[in-house]
Amino acid sequence: MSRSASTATETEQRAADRETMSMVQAINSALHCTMAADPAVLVMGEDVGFFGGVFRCTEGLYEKYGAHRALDTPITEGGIVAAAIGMGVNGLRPVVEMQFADYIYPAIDQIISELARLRHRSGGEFFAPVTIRAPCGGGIRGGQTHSQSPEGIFTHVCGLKTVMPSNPYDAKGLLISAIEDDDPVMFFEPKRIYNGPFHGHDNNGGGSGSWNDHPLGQVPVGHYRIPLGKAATIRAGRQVTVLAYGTMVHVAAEAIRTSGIDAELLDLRSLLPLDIEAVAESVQKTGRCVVIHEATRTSGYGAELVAEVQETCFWHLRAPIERVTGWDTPYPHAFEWEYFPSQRRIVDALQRTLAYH
Amino acid sequence: MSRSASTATETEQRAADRETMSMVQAINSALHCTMAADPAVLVMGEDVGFFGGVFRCTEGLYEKYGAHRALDTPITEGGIVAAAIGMGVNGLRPVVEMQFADYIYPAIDQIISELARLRHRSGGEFFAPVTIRAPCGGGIRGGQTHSQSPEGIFTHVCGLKTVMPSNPYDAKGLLISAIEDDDPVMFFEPKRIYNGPFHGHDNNGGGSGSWNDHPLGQVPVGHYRIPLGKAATIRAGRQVTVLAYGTMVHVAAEAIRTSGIDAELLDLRSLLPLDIEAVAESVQKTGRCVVIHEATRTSGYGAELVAEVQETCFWHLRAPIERVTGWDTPYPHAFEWEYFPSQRRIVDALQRTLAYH
Amino acid sequence: MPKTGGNQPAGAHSHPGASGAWVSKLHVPTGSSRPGEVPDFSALHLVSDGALFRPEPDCEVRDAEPLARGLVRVLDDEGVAGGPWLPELSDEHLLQGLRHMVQVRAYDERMFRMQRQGQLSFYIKSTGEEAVAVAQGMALDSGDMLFPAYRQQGLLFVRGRDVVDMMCHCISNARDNCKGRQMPVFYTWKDGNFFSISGNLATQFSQAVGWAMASAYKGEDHIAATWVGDGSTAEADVHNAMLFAATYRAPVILNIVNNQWAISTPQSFAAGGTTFAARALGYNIPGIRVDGNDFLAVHAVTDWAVQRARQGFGPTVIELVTYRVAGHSTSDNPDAYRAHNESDAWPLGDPVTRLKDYLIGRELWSEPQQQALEAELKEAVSRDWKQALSHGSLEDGPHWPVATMFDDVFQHMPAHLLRQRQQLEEEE
Amino acid sequence: MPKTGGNQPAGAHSHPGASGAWVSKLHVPTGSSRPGEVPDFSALHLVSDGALFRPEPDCEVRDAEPLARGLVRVLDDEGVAGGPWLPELSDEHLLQGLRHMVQVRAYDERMFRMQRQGQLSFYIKSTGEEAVAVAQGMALDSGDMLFPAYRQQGLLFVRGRDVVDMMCHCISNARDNCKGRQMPVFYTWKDGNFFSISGNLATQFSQAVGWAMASAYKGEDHIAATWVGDGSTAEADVHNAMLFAATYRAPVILNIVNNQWAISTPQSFAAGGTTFAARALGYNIPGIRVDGNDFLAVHAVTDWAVQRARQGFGPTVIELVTYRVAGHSTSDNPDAYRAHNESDAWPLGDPVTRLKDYLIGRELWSEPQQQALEAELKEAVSRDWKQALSHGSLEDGPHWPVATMFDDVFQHMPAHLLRQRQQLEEEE
Ligand SMILES: Cc1ncc(C[n+]2csc(CCOP(=O)(O)OP(=O)(O)O)c2C)c(N)n1
Ligand SMILES: Cc1ncc(C[n+]2csc(CCOP(=O)(O)OP(=O)(O)O)c2C)c(N)n1
Ligand SMILES: [Mg+2]
Ligand SMILES: [Mg+2]
Repeated sequence: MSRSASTATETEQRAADRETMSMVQAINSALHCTMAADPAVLVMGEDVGFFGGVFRCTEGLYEKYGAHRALDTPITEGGIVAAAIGMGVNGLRPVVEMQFADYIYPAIDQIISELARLRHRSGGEFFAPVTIRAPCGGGIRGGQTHSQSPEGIFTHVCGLKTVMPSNPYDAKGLLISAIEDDDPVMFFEPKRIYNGPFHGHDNNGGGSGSWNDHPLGQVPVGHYRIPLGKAATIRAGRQVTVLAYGTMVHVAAEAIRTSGIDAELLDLRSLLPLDIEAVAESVQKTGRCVVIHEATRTSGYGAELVAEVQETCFWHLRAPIERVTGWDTPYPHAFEWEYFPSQRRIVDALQRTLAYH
Repeated sequence: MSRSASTATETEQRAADRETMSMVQAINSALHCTMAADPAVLVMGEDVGFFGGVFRCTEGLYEKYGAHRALDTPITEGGIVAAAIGMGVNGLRPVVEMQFADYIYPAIDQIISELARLRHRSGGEFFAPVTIRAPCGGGIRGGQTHSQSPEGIFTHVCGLKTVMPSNPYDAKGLLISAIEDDDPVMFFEPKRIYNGPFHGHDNNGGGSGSWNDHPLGQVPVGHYRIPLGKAATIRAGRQVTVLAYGTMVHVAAEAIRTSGIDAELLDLRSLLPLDIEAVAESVQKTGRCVVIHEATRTSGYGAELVAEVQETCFWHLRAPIERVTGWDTPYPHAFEWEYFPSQRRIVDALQRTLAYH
Repeated sequence: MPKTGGNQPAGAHSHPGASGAWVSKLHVPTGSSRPGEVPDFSALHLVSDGALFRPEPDCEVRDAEPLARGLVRVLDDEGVAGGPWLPELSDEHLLQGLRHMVQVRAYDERMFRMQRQGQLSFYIKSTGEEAVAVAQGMALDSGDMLFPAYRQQGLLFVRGRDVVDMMCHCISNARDNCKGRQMPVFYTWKDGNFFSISGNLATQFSQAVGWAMASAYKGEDHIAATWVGDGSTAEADVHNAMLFAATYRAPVILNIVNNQWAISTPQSFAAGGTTFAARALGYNIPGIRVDGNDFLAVHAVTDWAVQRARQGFGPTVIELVTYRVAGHSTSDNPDAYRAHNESDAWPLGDPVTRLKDYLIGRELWSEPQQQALEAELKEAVSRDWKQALSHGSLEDGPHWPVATMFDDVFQHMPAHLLRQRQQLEEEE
Repeated sequence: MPKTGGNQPAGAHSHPGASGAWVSKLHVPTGSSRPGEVPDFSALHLVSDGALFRPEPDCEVRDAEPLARGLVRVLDDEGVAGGPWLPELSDEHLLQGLRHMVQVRAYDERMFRMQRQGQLSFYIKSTGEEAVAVAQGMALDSGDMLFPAYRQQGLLFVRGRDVVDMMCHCISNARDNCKGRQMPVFYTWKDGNFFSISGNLATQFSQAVGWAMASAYKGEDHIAATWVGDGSTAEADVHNAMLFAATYRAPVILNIVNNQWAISTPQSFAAGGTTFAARALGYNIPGIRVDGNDFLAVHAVTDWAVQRARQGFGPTVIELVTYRVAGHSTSDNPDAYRAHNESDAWPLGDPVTRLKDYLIGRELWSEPQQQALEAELKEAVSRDWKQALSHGSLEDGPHWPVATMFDDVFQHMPAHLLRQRQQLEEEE
């Protein structure tokens, strides 16, 4: 996997000071950096304080910054986001952790009706720079309530930015951008790749790796940003454009590699704003497009991608755009790998797409 | 506006016994019919009991069926839906009114995590036949919190059916089907056409009518159903297919009429399940498609329609599918008519679509 | 002893249904009156028992407990002021309070009429409960942050908001600081530390607690105050607010304006058979129930809560017992769901009259002065209205440029909104 | 007198930050211990003052008020039973209770070990709090509906659920009645009137109230009972449940299992400085705080609430004070967030030991009998486990046919799911 020139616009820290980090460590590092730089940044959520988070993303913050800045909260997601909004209005930059993205729904009224609209409805007088982090996605035998990918819902809500990184390097740079952004950001973290890239279930020919061996597991120790709204080209190619984000970037990359198809793989990173220029440029070149996500299919973010692509690239398209997604069922405990979009399913879609001449 | 043969599958009451009804009256009539037939049916929500609902949809039920079956509730949408789920599990068929669709978000956890998934997660042992009615859409100077169209979100949630009628006849037949269905149904009622069809704001060449003058304002007095999942052809045409639902059906019909374009207009009525057969049949005939809704554009239900259409009709498409939607901003009080998709905007889209040869 | 199914409206008790098989045992609450009935407020327990003491503001919650079920009053039914809660307020302060209340009433009257004439799309009056916002606003410091519901317009008058600006907001004209985006009455005023009012009930309640937490986090002395209606207390946000406020001892005042009605629904559907102030006790927060039409009592109780919060002893819940004299908004006719003129039977009187009479009794004021004041403020409101209209009307404008609807969705406009804005501009 | 910022962990009080300018005045609660600290449960107020009386089940809420802040006990620290709550239970009933608790413990041990061996993806033990589900389950009728959280597996044993079926669910095999869809411990058992357990905390609490409302609506005598953890009480559903239960006097028992911890978070983050039972009073619901490790007291208090609900006097909130001896689940190690062996310092002992000692004291039981019982049930669980595995294992199956994942999304499969199912089948 290599990064294309399209990331050259990023305000990366070029210092040699890099360390191998997992996604968890990179996220943790982003929190340490921003909290060190600005006393207005605090983390809050269930078990994020003393314990350091059930996925360890907030480890060490309590020891370093105390109980007030690594703030354990009652278990009421709506209350947590509401409090964060009030704090944001009063000059702080709260970084909220939702323990699982599946538990974001009790907070959705505060997110949709309040957080997303505050700046607009107040004529620009008030805003709340809240970042909401949420581990998402399947592949950890979490069943239907520890595996969901609800990102699509938030992309339908104007006033929110929605981001999902696929690797430690991006995770840190995007999270710092999110925290320092004055707009609210929904920051989804695919938990399956917290501790290593994942290429799909073994039976489907994939497997897990370690971030140690991955170039994007080399992460600057200091402060850097990756702008929200810019896709990364994971692999240049000429036959077909693959649009993915989160864990599926890795599954797609491996599917492309093993299939020998010369696909161009874009990691969207930011779903809203979407880097439609990068997307359109690629599809106009390849003439074919496959869209991939773990979330349920109907009205998922993939639908928006299809709509945008067919609108901007209609005359270049040489085959229908395919969606490879989770099924329209809850995520089943026993059938996790039959649910999870596999390399096989991706390759099939690529081949169907290429079959048209 | 005339109904095509495609509605012949409907189990309509063919009796001559029809009355002129507004949408409000038709909905009210559906509630009267189902409550008379089955003591397990009750209505519940804010101001639905003694007062008969802020839009009068539950009028007369309190007088006829008492305070227990026309049940006023505390103002907590999450509590209302939760109680309805429990009631549904215990053999009742609650019909919940959300006072405005904008206020559905506090209930979203109970809807998404519970109501939609109960049958599946319990291996089919439990289910809750709850219908959730919600007045939606703009055009009544309601500003951002009395104008929203959140239907797209619910179509992304597996286990929910999502319906939006555009006229009294459909409203009654669909609502009876929804209440008698053992699956949960989100039933969105475009409030702008509660009391008469609406063709868009006057300044844009539209205007309001009365259901008295509309053929679909003639509604059977008794019990009949319209199946969920069937679209209605409002107007047959050959140049382009227009997909719409709710208020936009009327605006589109008028835009088509005044523009003289020979468009085929489908009223989807049910968004999930979607009548993809009817849609595909039409687009494969016309080769062009315009999708219309009031909701914000990005990741709205229109995206799903575009995705499905391009997938099923790719080789028939002679122009990019256009979306005519609300802007990606909150619904602004002063600029309601600049926000609301106008006839003008629809005609522009139709003409752009037809411009390709 | 509670009785199952007691307290039912006639005819509503038994549960018919086609089968006729079921007889419901459910309890469904009732209210003070329905059309044609004689209003009955006796269930409200409007007596001061147990509330005739004033603990120190740093007291333990249990020491204030009786205040949650009693009723703090200063002005008695005869208009005599006294008791432990009698606040020490200067004559000027009291006269200023009267003036604010009269001004709110004049403003409400005018705006209501303008709505009826089609100049506003919507309006909400605070008639009968003006003492709540005015006395509470006056007990707070200007650096304290206000998170109101939609019926505390009195706060804006206390804080000195330009009335023309308020009106310009209500008619969404070119001078509306909300840029035409909000329905009338959903004011925003950052410079006045007045938060943006939401159309979604109760969301501000828990946000206010977060604001107060941030104040404490920064080591500042500012407190937050927030308001919610009786019906709105049912929303989860109110629970979240109380829980967070208690957990972190946030310096916040949580006000519940119990004006007896939530549109057509009696407060009994939200109260669960006890007082709203009592809800606080289960969160270890003092709850004080106060005569909301008694300017002096409202001021005194708010002072107490301000001191408690400012000194670091945490939140207070105040239930303000008052009455919504007008309809819910311009969209409803209350005669459809409560006895005509139910307000005449309201036992706690009118807040303006009560303060006026008290001031007259103390010879600080007179009826002619009152009439002159009312005339003066009515006149002022008329002038302001004309001036507001000079900046544009709802129907005819001028408004903000249409394209500004795309501003402020984000801090910087992203490409997709730029494209949409351009499309709109091309359409025009 | 509350002290601002008191009670802070060392080093956490002052608020550094790069600027160094802010010193936080926020209060952040602490818990019974953190690693290396000496456990301290003194803040819990585990004394029976005020709870040594038993009002009639049809009493007014205020007459039961002291029970919300005291602690109902029957078995004292010496294991002697007495006081007004001493229930009249047959010897067989008590012995059966002991048996159920021992069985739950044996089951938990086995399943936990099997998880450690990779046979289950996840497991949650109820060690130390077995009396809650067992005594409460035994106080209810089989027609009463149960809406449990994930730590009341004891209810299934009381209701006679086939243990093999429970295990088959936990390993998602071909006999799992949830058809392989749910994580372990999220049981469903309609025939046993045991609702489908949700992974989303607290959602069942308000659903149970709806179920109870429907029971009353139909004029039936069945009641509902529901359980939630201390930490989960913070969720809005618990507020909604109390409000609806109070408003409509629903025949429901709302149980709060206060086992001191919510994963790593002490109950103090949810309690707001008072008891969970006290939360009920603000909704006009009686709240009773009971020694949750005292089988007799739990049974007695539940009996009381059953009578109250069954007779039409509405809901009761019961706070069961107990202790979560095990980690939260197989996913955490409690030594990371509380003192090692904190459970040894738990003042209310172990529920199995206490009931056993009481029965031995009454000469209904003996240590050898206890050992035999434990051996017997351990053996039975082993047999059941082998049998369960014979229906398939999580990793190797057999499972339900994969295509069944598309069933039950809707009652009848719509076309788009048929297409997706077909696509899956073609892939296979
Ligand atoms: C979340 C939400 N649900 C419902 C509504 C509709 N609504 C507006 S005002 C109102 C009644 C509120 O009554 P109350 O809280 O007593 O305040 P009051 O109007 O008496 O001041 C309702 C139900 C809303 N605005 N927001
Ligand atoms: C809505 C929601 N938020 C968060 C979680 C994650 N979670 C699972 S258990 C738990 C702690 C619950 O503690 P408590 O209610 O005290 O129950 P206990 O585990 O002690 O029995 C949390 C935070 C969840 N399952 N659902
Ligand atoms: Mg009210
Ligand atoms: Mg617990």
